[in-house]
Amino acid sequence: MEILHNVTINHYLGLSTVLFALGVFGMLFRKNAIIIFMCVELMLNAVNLALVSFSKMHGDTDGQIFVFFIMVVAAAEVAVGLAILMMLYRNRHTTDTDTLNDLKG
Amino acid sequence: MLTEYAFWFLSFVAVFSGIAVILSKNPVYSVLNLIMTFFSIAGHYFLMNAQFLAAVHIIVYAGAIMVLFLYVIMMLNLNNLETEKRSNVLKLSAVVAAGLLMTVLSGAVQTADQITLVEKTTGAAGMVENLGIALYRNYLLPFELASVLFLAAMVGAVYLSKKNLNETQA
Amino acid sequence: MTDSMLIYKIILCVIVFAVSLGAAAYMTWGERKLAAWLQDRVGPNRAGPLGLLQPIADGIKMIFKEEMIPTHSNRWLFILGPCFFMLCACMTGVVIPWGAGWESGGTIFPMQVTDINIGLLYLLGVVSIGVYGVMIGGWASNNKYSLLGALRASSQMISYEVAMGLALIALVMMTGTLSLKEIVAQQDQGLAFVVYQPLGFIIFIICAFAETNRAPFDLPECESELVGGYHTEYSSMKLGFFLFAEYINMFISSAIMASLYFGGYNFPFQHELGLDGNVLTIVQTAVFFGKIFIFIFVFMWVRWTLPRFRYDQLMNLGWKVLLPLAIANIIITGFVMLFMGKLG
Amino acid sequence: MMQLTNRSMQVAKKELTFMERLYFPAIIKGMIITLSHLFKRKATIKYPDQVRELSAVYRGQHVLKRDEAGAERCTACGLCAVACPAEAITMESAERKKGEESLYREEKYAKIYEINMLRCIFCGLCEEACPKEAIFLTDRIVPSSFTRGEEVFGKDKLVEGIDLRVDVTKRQTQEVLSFKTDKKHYHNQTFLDKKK
Repeated sequence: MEILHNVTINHYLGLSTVLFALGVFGMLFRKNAIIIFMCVELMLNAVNLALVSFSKMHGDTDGQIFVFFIMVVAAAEVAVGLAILMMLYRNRHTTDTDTLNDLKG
Repeated sequence: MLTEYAFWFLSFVAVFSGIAVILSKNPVYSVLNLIMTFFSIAGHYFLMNAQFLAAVHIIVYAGAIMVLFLYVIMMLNLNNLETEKRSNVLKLSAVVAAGLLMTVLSGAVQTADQITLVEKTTGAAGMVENLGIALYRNYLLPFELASVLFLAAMVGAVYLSKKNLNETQA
Repeated sequence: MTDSMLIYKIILCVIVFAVSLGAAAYMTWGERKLAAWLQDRVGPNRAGPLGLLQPIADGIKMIFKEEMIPTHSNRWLFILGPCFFMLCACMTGVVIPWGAGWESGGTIFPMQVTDINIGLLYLLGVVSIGVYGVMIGGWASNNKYSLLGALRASSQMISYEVAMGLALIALVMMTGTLSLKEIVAQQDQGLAFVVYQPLGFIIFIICAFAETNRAPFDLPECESELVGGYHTEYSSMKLGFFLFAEYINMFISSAIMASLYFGGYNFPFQHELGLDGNVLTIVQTAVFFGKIFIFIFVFMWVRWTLPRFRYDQLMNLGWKVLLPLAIANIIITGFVMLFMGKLG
Repeated sequence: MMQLTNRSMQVAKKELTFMERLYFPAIIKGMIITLSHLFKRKATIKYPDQVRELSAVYRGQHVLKRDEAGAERCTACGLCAVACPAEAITMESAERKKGEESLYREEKYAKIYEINMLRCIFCGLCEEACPKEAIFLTDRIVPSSFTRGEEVFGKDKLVEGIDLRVDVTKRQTQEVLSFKTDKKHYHNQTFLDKKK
């Protein structure tokens, strides 16, 4: 496969870094729980991208297997997390994280 | 050369739609932008010859997870809830924090060796057969545990989203 | 890839696109004609002989009808929805092998646009993102009925996709490949896979009905209960796109069923006929289209026979019947393969 | 409750057996039924090309007959209006002037004769009530229209044209026909016969 002649691993790591930082930024910047959730997904994908590029660099499958497991965890997390969000919205009629501070001392 | 252009194009799409996820007022636009990001990441997987992973990525992320997001947003009708009253200080601190993190990470990446991807690859790592062998020989236990995790998540999600638990139990 | 091959692929792409569109257009005619025949009527017979120009008349009507975009709709997404749905419908045709291949000047030109080694997963992926067209369209209309219809349609499509994927897994276990070309080639000698996978085929065809939103799973479009579902607010060619994409989906899923379970372009005793390579390819493609035609007929026949499901029945069938059956099918296939010694 | 027919059935919601819950036998049965209809004769009559044959006594749009010499037969007696169960017929009579003998057969005639086709039930009682053989129902279909007013048919639409006679001979028995054409009877003579 004569692919990616001049693209180095650093390019992918750079992209992964930017996406990860974007995810962190979104988590801090927004207060809608759903958007925050999406930013988590963005961060997970940034990591996935890094793992796949490592896998490509080493020429083995382990990195891609890890991506599978991350996908599994992400899917499970989304299922439960969105169910929690639904319940929250039903009870509080908001998904604003700033107002959900009942447990704060 | 073509693949290089493809890399840069996909990267720009990923980053810009990632920014749009955070900055759009309407959550539905956020979801659609996130889907765009996922598509471009899937494109990257294709470029790296991880075809199976790319397909699974689209099926799982774009086909299932983001649909769930869209469902929740549409069903809860969250479109017009967005009244961001977060103070500018907090917003600024978010920018600073994320910027610092990015600086640190990119600093770490900068110092790494420049390794061209093509050198060490056989190109077959992303093929279904190799992935299957690795998954079912070396990672069988985590695989089975993942299915248990899924089951637990499914039960949990169903239990949580029941409308009124007391009524259904009675 | 040589230049001639590249040009050939582009031409083949255009042909597949045109054939899908043409087939879809004439399926609207066929549907109306067949519906009429099943109800002892005559059907369209005014435009041209036997009403054969009816699709053209319909198309002209669709294009020239007044375009309505609701004031409070989300304009861009409203336009994006049907376009996306149509795009996804057209994207599936590229992995289907329409014939064995041409031999010209020593090179073989395959009758398949691309043979990616994850063909089946590609199909599932495209089908799963097709949901967005429906959801975006329904939501952007800013209409409760559209939204409800869109939620229904998309949850139906997602639910049945699961059972569909599991039904395919049993087939993939048997063939050991995800490439459609190889799956078809394996049926060259011997029996079609429907003989080995009858249960898988039944699950797959039921899921195909549900995925294409055809009766008896056409809840998203029911006029009586939900005022038309996700395309309530659509008019003119945008409505045409939604309806047209359904027919393209039907055509493609018929082609997929024919290739996966009924041997694709292969037919019995094809090598005993003593035909020349290229002639055989033509005959094979014709046979393949014959098989597709039969499946389309079944699609329409079922539509004009069976009543529509209730929504809870639909979900029950998908999750409580088809899903366990598909899993059981996988287990049975696994055991049979184990005892037949097919596993390495 | 008393049963008027013995066709009613007691509805019972039975628990389905396993075979019934599979639905496949029922589905296949239904599919075979629809398939069999594919080969049945089509019930459609392709209307403008192919006209359905009407029975001789089909009751369609009315006609006010003229006699052989072209005079209107109606004498505005009002029996048809009385007989009409739907009260669709109204008329206004007038006296025949001198010199109008070629137009009206009797001394009195209908100046206005209107049938409201929206009310008419095409029962044919007007035809039976008419003593002058003036009104008949024909096999013509009442044309549709866009307004209600157009559906009230006046004499312009009801009276047959002198050159465009409407054939109603099939609606009359042979005896009546021969009785009507027998000129020995005074009432069968037209004004031309009387002039002689």
